[in-house]
Amino acid sequence: MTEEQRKTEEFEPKIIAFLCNWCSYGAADLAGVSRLQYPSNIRVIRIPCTGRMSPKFILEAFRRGADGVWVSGCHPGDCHFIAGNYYARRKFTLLNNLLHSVGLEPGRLHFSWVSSAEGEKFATVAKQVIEAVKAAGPNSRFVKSRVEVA
Amino acid sequence: MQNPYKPYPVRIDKIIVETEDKNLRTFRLVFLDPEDEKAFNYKPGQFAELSVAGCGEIPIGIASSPTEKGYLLFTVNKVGSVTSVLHNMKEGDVMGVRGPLGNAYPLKELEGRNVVIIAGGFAVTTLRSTITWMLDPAHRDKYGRIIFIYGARTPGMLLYEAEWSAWQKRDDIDTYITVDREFPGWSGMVGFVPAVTEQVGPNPENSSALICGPPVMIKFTQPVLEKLGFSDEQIIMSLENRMKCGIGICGRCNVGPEYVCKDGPVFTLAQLNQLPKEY
Amino acid sequence: MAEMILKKSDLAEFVKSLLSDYQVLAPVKEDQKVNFAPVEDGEFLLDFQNTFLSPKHLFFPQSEKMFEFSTDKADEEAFILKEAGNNPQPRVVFGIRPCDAKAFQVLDKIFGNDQYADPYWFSKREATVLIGLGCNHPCPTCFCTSVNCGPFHEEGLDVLAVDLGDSLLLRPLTEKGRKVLEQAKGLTSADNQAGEKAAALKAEAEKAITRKVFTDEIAQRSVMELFEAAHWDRVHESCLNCGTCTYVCPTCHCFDIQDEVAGAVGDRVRNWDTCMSWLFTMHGSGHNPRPGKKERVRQRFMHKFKYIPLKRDGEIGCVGCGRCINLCPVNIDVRDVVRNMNA
Amino acid sequence: METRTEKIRETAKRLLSEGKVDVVIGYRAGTIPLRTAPYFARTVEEAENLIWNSHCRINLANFLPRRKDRVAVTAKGCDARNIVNHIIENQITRDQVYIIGVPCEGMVELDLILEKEGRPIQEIIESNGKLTLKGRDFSTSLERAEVLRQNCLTCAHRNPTVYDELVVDQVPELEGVDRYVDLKELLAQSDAERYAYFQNLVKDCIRCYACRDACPLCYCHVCFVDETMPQWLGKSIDPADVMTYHLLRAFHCAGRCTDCGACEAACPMGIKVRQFTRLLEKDVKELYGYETGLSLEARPPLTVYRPDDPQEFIK
Repeated sequence: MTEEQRKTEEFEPKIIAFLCNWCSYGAADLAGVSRLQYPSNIRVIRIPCTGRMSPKFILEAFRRGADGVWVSGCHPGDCHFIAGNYYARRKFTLLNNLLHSVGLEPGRLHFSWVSSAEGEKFATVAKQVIEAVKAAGPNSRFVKSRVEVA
Repeated sequence: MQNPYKPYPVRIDKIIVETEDKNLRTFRLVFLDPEDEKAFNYKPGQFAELSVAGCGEIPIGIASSPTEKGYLLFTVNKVGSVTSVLHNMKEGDVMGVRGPLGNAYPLKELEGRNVVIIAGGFAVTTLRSTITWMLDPAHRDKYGRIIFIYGARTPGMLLYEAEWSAWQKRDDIDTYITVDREFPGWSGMVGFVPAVTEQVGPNPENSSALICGPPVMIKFTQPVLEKLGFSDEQIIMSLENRMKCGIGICGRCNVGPEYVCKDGPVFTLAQLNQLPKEY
Repeated sequence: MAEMILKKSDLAEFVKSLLSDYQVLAPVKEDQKVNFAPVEDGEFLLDFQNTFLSPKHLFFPQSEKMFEFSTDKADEEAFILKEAGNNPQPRVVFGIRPCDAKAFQVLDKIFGNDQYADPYWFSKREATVLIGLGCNHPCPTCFCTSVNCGPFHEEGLDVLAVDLGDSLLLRPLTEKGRKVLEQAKGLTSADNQAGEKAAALKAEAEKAITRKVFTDEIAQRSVMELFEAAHWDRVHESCLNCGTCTYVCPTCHCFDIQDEVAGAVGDRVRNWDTCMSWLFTMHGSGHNPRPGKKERVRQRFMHKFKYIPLKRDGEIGCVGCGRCINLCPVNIDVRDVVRNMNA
Repeated sequence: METRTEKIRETAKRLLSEGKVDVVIGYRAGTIPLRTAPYFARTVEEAENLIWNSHCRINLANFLPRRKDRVAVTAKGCDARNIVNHIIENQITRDQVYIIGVPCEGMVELDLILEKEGRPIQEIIESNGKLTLKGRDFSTSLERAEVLRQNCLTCAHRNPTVYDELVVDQVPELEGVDRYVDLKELLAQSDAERYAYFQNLVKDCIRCYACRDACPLCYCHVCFVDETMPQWLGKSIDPADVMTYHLLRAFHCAGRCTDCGACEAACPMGIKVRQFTRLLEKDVKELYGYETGLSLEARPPLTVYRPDDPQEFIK
């Protein structure tokens, strides 16, 4: 499919969600059990803590063709490992700024705090993320297409 | 122009789990095009690049003998990215084989001589090929006495049990199989390869020794052979180094001026003494 | 065919007359760097030191597709490698320096050995005609005269051009070169005077290269004697183990082969690699035969000045272009290293 | 410069002859003009080869990690800050390293000089803030101040922050310099313009990794570019892979970079790779008030947190 065709048809983005095992992953579960509706563009990868997130994971997701990336963990103060999300927050801040500074489109990279009790918030944020990524369109800037060489 | 980088397409005909840790598997590969099999004209001691599209290539010694027709055997240890993918492949999957590459054991020069074959762990692969070739009725009478010493850590880590148990029953090869220590149910020899070699005490006269094994085994076996009277010209080894092209160009496997892939992998100890120990 | 004269005012006509059969590349300055680029008239440089990067990429691109394949299981031919198409178009490269052409000649002996020939290298080599440009004013870092080469060296070239001021003297050296000159327009026969002037320029240029290095002792000594020499303990100290010297070198040719997959299609690509990299020799087992900077730095110089001469009829794996001297971030000067090896 | 050279040699000889250190790491003269080379002086005689001039661009802190011996290092302001960072990151101990502080008035930009003077330079003479360049049949001169490196022009710490001795008196620090004026202009542009700017910036990258290898912060035993399972980026000169490399390299320097410019000095292709690290350096300073290597006590910003750290972007 060419880029043009992709744009003209209804664009269904691929979004990779890195969810903390102790909160947002549970929230996704709760949203499902509660039959809250949100579109199916999200592929979940469970992580042990947002403190485990490496910028490599995010860049790798984009490089392999994800149209959006969403990282979600526990509210500040609620980390299962006491402070993992506090450390992660500084890393996310710097990475978020860096990627946007070098030209990542707004609406492609998302972060959130969603506790395991917030099934509703999970569904709401999921919808927001999907909408934003749809608005940003297909990822073309940090994706590796077929190797461009001699 | 013939493209030496192009692999022959093959199908995985059979996968045999060789060892108890399941990290060693033998892949029996069959050429998709029978013409390719004719072109793939190899000798014991040579290797090939196994090619997994989307993942890459790895150089692996050919474990089958040219006397075994219809397939190739490769025994692969699971260590890196390509071997891990290979271990997840199924019978019937398609992959590639590029080769044969490298020199071979000097079987022509060994004619009329006694041959001592010493192997450790999974380095036995190309020696399996060599023994199978020498024991073939068409070749056996060209060689004198054949002694085969093979050791592994545990009985479960010994490769090719069917083959060596058959050789143990033959009287035209002396087979000594050993494991590092006593194990329940193991009635064979116990002890490290160097010690067993000393115990067997092969006569150096008109003999050559082929050794392949982990560096630590080679380090301790070499002095034993020297003590027995083997000269550096009589000791023949096979090296391995990281490789890519396999045809003596890409520069990765150099040991001094020699390319392990093209000028090797088989060298005599006398040759190795003139080279840096960069392997 | 005898030597010809090309007036600089006729350069555009000369280039245009070749375009029907060849792509013409010549030195062009872009972003402060001189490199080869396609030209369609006489708008290119004749007065330059040398191209910033070695022109080896003309025959050996930094990344080059070798094969392509499908990874779609529904495809009958999935996972079978297909040739990616290796049909280079005919090219004339104008203004290549004699050292770089000599490097191609050295690499011919490496990409083609006693058993194998690299089809990617040779198909491009065969499709390309090299018109060299003698160096009237060698750079301070040039030492070509020390390594079987020189500012007007002819090996590896199809035609040698000498800048006589208002005109160029063109000396055909091979059949390929003669064919191009026969087709080209704007040429007149050269007289004796032009030849004499070229000879004088050559002598002057050779004289201008004052820093000599010697390799006679290296040729005499054994591999192990050179390998175990004490000076290696100091050379590597400042080395960063970056790959700059190897990537800018006209004779460095080590490469890596990688598979790259995008969706259901993949390519087998070869990329320049460098012996300065820790990963270069790393075994899957974790064992590394060249574990430290010392081993890696030593490999590069030993390869160029001992291993290649030993195995390729005395050819030295260095042509004295001086790029590594100019670009090494920590000023490891190959001339000093060779002096130590030869001492 | 002559005074600095003399004093460095003097100090090095004293330290070596008294047996206080095993090696003095400094610079020796380059074999060609406009270059210097890191030099490891182990004897009093070798100390005579040490020099100081306007071309000491490579950061000597790069040679410290994993050392077992006692070393003295000649250190500019930035080098000293990187040594402090190494001490904080346990790459070397304070007792092991003797810092010969060299107050610095900036180093000159090689590419800029070569650009200004296109002809091959055979000799360079430096005196009174002037560089005299001589070639085959010419001689010209340049003001040192005109060809300083960009990071030196905006340097906030020209004097070593931590040292055992100084070879000359402290130099005045620059005042009223906005270190990030160009970045602010860049960040005011649209995302498409910024994307184009950074893509264009690295289009010549040949993946030699000199920027990584010249960087004192890059001492990982296995760099992410060499990891194979998983392989984070392809090895070809594909634009996506090149950009991924530069982004991750810069991110790994977040909160650790001193803007010493060794990466740019090492780049053979003249790529302004500092543009990536400066983005992070700016954020770290503005958001967390941290500048690398000012004291041995401060904790690096990514190893600490405040409950009220900014988080507007998090839903």
